[in-house]
Amino acid sequence: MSPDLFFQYLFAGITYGSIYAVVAIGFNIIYNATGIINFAQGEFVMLGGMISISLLHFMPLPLAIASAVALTMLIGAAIEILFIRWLQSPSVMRMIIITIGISILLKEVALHIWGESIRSLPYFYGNEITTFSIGSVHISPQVVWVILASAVMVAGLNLFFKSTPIGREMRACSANRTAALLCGINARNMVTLSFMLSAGIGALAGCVMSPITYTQYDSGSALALKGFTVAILGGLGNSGAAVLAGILLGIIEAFSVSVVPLAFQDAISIAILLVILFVKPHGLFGSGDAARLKDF
Amino acid sequence: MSPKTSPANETMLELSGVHKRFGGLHAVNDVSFKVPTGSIKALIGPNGAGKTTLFNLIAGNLPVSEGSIHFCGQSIEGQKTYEIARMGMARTFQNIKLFHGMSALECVMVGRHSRSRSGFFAGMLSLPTTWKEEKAIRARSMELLDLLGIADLADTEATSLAFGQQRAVEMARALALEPKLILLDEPAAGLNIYETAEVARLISAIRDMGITVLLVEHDMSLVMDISDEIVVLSFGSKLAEDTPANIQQNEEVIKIYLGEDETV
Amino acid sequence: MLKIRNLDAGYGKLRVLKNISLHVDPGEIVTMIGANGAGKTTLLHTIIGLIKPTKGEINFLDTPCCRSSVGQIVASGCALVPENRQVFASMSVEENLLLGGHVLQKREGRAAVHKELAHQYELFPILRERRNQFAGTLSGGEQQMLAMGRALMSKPRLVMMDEPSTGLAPLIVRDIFQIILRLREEGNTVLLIEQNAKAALGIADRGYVLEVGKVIVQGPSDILLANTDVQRAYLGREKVTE
Amino acid sequence: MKTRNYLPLIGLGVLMVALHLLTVWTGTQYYLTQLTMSAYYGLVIIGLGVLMGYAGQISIGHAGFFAIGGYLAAALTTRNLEPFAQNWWVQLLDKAGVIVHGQDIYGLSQMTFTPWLACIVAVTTAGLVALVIGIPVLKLKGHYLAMATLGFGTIVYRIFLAMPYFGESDGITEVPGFDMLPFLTISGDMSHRVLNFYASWTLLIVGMLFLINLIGSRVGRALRSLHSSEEAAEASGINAGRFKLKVFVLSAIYAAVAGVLLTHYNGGIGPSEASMAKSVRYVALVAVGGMLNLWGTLIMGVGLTFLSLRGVFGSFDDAVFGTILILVMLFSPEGILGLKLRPLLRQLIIGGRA
Amino acid sequence: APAWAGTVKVGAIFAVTGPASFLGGPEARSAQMIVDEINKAGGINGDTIELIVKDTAGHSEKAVSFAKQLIEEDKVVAIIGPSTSGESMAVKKIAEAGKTTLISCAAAEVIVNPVAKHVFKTPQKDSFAAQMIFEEMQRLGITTIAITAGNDGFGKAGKAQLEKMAPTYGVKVAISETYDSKATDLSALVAKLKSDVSIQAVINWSVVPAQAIIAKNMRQVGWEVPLFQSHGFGNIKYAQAAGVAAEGIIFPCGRLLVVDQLEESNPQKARLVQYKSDYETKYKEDASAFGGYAYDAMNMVVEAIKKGGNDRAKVRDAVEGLENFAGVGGMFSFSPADHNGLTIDSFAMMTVKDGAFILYQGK
Ligand SMILES: Nc1ncnc2c1ncn2[C@@H]1O[C@H](COP(=O)(O)OP(=O)(O)OP(=O)(O)O)[C@@H](O)[C@H]1O
Ligand SMILES: Nc1ncnc2c1ncn2[C@@H]1O[C@H](COP(=O)(O)OP(=O)(O)OP(=O)(O)O)[C@@H](O)[C@H]1O
Ligand SMILES: [Mg+2]
Ligand SMILES: [Mg+2]
Repeated sequence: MSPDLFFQYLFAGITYGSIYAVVAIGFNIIYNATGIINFAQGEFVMLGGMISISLLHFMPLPLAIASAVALTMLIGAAIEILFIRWLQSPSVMRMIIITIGISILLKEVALHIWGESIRSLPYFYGNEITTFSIGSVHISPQVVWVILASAVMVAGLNLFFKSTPIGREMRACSANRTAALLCGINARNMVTLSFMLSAGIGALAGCVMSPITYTQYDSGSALALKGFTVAILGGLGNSGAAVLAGILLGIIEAFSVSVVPLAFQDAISIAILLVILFVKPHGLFGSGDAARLKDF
Repeated sequence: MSPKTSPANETMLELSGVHKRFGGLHAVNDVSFKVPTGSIKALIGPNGAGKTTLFNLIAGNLPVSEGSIHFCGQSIEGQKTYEIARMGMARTFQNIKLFHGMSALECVMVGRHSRSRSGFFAGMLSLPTTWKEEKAIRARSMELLDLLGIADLADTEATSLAFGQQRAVEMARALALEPKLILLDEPAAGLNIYETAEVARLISAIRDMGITVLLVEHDMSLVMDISDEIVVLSFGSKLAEDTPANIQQNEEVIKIYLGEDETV
Repeated sequence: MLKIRNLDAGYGKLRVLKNISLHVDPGEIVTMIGANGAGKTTLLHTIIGLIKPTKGEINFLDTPCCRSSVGQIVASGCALVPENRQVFASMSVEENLLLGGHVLQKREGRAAVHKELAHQYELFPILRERRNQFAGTLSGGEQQMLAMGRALMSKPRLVMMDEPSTGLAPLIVRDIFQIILRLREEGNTVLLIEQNAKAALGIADRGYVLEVGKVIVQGPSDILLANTDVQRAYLGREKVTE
Repeated sequence: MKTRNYLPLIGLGVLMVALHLLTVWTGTQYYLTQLTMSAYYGLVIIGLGVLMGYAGQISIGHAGFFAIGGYLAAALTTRNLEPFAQNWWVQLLDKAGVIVHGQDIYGLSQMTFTPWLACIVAVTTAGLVALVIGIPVLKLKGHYLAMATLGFGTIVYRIFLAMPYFGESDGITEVPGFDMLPFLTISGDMSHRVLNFYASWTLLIVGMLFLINLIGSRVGRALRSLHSSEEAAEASGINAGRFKLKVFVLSAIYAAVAGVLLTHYNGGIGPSEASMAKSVRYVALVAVGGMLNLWGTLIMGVGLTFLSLRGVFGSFDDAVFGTILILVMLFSPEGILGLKLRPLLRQLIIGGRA
Repeated sequence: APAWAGTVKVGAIFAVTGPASFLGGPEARSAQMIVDEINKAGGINGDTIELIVKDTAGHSEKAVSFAKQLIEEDKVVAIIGPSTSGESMAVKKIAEAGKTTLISCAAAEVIVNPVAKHVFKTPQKDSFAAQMIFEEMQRLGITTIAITAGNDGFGKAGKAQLEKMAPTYGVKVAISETYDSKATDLSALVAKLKSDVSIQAVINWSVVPAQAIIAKNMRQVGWEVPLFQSHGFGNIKYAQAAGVAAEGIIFPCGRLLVVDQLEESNPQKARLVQYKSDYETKYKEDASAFGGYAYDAMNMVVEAIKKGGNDRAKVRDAVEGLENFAGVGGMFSFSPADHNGLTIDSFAMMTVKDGAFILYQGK
């Protein structure tokens, strides 16, 4: 393999990976606050893209993105308040299934609002074919935006969960809800907040990747599957690990193109995930100890 | 009932040079002792001394870092928890572990698992043998609940029982296994003085049924009254092994565990 | 400080507490004893707001709190050391304590929390040693101490303890009772549930005896200690085996 | 006690006959087609129901097993062996009588395996795959298990979608009928409709009988116990891993059998049968029916599938389904049969405030 | 009035939702539009038409179920759809057994080859599209190519056709790859193709956003070989989505896209103009070739009902007898041996210039 090709694969992998990672981060937030995986996370990504595209008719790009993020956060909060807040001690399985239901519903609503056509935001910088080159390798500036966004998110979230009281409180709610209540923490508000946060992050992800991947009413599920894969691969709850895992998976996928037919690409990457899970049942960077101590 | 056990020199359980490390923490440090068949042996020591860890090692829930454990003369190394259980070792848990959504009776019936045989296909086809067996399991489990004085709660959901009642169900489940050795982790925790006395009576009765008992407990009145021998652990190491009377006099044990005036 | 009148509570159809009335005055240690399943835990859960009463009223610091959320009740200065410890298993010991300081931080700010943290480490030195370990891997006794420390982190006016000596070594049990006494000296009020009735009554000012959801006897500790019924039911000090 | 246990099963049998008579009486026999299809899906769903509800193992990849059954049956009974006709193994199989000679759609002669052989191979393969994949997968817990099964399902889907042998995105059509018994051919042909209806429902009833027996037995109790606390179950001598694996394989076989038969009935199979959406739907149907309520699972599984196959919800099929799912989970997490109106109202009134 | 006066039922099986909704959605709308207009105008010979649309979401087992239901229960006179090849193949036999006309809107040629008595299809043959592309390649002197295709029915059929026909035109297929139709980025694939310096052109066959993505990815790495697309590119949305990267893409397509550039004498012109303006006024979105497939199918059924009334056999014969029928996809002339009825003329070569489709005039 020529060095040129090698680097081109590498950067293709980084592109994929950063897209996966930016979705995966959203999963981790709700997981950290409630211990559940929100299967509707992909739909937040889709909503972010769709809303910002619609808003772009009325306002400049940065404002459209900001409003889309804010709106999606409201939707996230509304979903939590409508469907989850008033449940009495719901089991993990029940929550998973409710979020599956929400995912189906959001998709259907989007279909009936926006139809089945594909849309996208314009490139933030330049246009579809603008690239800058490192040596002979070409990279679209939008990829840099995606990477930048995930880096900022990871750093921000790490700081948030590890070092701020409110982040700690969120984790407490997932670790033991009763105990969190006894500490005077308003567990319900924490969950609402986590939904808002992950909806916002999902929406932002949806905006930055929309120029690359396009947005369609059902683009959420495919992204969610990849995001979920990556979140698990890294070890649930750890956003930094998710980014590493995402980029790793992206690179594996990119290089796999050179050896196996592209049609098997997904099968390959998921098979790799399974093998890793069998060897490290809590993901690459997950701690078995911590996972064992959770209730499920 | 007189103990129908074999001579005391026979060993039910033997630990030799057992170590357990968690990362940097040496939770169990070179512990050796024997539990003679038909005896009640107590394991005491300050909090965090490694008692529960030791139980987990014996029952196969954790792998030993170093050393060996023999049960009925057989090494348990590499044996799975359920295999050890089938060899005849039952246990209760310090943090009660009952089955959600099951009645107290059903929880105990689960305990009969390894003493019954009907398998997957027999169950699917519901062969007559399975009915008979099922009936026997039910009857035996009821007896055990009765023995523990909670027969009236048989149909109550186990996890909604009060703390003390849950302990009783756990004990019944362990007994249902018809064990040779039973490991009890703080059976009297959360019980008042009368209930504790009841437990003491029960443990003696268990021994009289021919079951060897290894016990962790902080209630000294219970431990001193019923155990034949006591092992004291401290910071993972064995500090002393002796009869109750001698342990109560042991300076060091008093200093780190019993406290000055706790001699009954 | 705490006044309860004609309280009824339970789980679904099951009525566990029947017409309970009691009060706790500032600076007191009040103990509650009763057999397994009498409803002691249920009572504490009702006070702290985890269970909503079906009848009756609860006043804490002269404000009714039947309708308040757990968060509000805790913020107003009531803390519970729960029965089965309920530590945040997948978080470190120190994080557990800091979380206990949640309402304190809101009330008095960060500095107060750190001061209180140091105070708890002083009360329970073992916790300082284990500060970075996952709470779930602590031994049973260590977890009990952590639960107490966490509850105390909020500098509560009233501490309710549900069988704090359960599973603790005799030496530590004594320490715990010392700590409870010390809490009173520091001006705290304590509502204590204990199986070890004798010890509990020994340090308490007053006591209540609960039986199948009803208060059957109450009064100053020394009187309860002398009460023959109580003696027979809870204090029997004779040999535990025949 | 025994008879009471089986009463609903007898009821199901009576329902089967009643449904048939009703369609005859009202002249609406065409309903039998979709009732037959629903029964096969019902079989998948009750198998999954035992795995999820009783053994507590979620599987978001069950469509994969259905598809392994269906696709193998389809491929083996349609793919031409003529190019290999000279190979010793083909000749051997031909002598053994497991190869049929026929014509393809262009009228050329072709050789294929008999449906019986295909069926056995397909179901065995699904069982073996479940066994091999189950050993590592079932060691995982919670979301990791969900991911692993989801991943398994995705791999199966991808493979069927990528391999020309399995028809890629078009799937396999022109699958012949399956002469299962001298009087019974599994096929969508109108002339076989009534018998096929009875065959599918009988299979469903027998499948249900087995599962009810199983969960009422010692094994069923063991399953429920390890669902709740594996540690305590193992301490009682229960080999948790082995039981989980057995149930996993059993439910895979249920799915594969349904896949084989439905494929013959429909005359083909497409990749949508292996898709993640399908797996998710199976899981959701189990949940809607009630995790620990096999009868609820059966009723919801067959009922909702029937409605969906009739297209009564139009392009809102998914939306309606999502709504039902959310409503059931909100108001009756025990499944639709656990729905009691009074507590529901109370929860609505108090729950909203609390 | 004849015995069948009243309503005539027509069935429609489309993937209105699900992964193939970009086909099924416009198809269902186009067919419904015709029915609404006819009914508003008083129906056919006084009969109203009832269109029963069934949404399969792309699941072939549902298509099977619906086909049986429509034929037996609803007693429709004909069925239009399904949208995808897999579904169409799955219901082909059912239509035959039920002796009901089925006009498929899916691409694959096997649907009408071998010819089944009752099964027709409206989309142009892949082989014509491939033929046009290869002829253009011959003109450009291209001898080595790469083929990429989506993993849906459209991509599968097209890829098979291309691989089969390439040798006839002296073209060597260096690399042939199938990608996931939900792919979000194809730069790794492009890198692989580009590394093979012998490749002189790329043919991409898909109907999904991926065809815009591949165009973008090729231009981003500065790879300037000609990119040919299939008639699936016939939707201005994709050209817009690819933005400047779409410039210069060459593809064969029906004339709907360039209706403004057609001469008045073109026999299709009236039909195309009508479809485009009706659809765009009614649904406020761009008309596409996909909707055109169903539009043609529905119009054929209408035409046949005019002749055959509510009689399945007569309707079938009437469809087979259609000749020089001006459709969106081309001029249809069915015969017992040809149930697609189109010639290569149905296609025109087009390209993208300044974000719009124009007729391709060669280099
Ligand atoms: N998985 C683990 N990882 C790290 N440390 C552990 C783990 N399990 C136990 N420990 C530590 O090992 C020591 C012994 O714990 P163990 O539970 O055996 O104590 P114990 O003697 O049962 O105490 P108690 O009487 O309080 O229950 C404790 O300090 C505990 O923190
Ligand atoms: N979650 C629950 N659901 C239903 N019933 C419950 C629940 N929790 C407790 N109970 C029942 O309420 C009664 C009182 O229980 P509670 O836990 O208050 O007793 P307690 O006095 O604390 O006992 P212990 O000393 O054993 O802790 C018991 O009979 C118990 O079975
Ligand atoms: Mg312990
Ligand atoms: Mg209690």
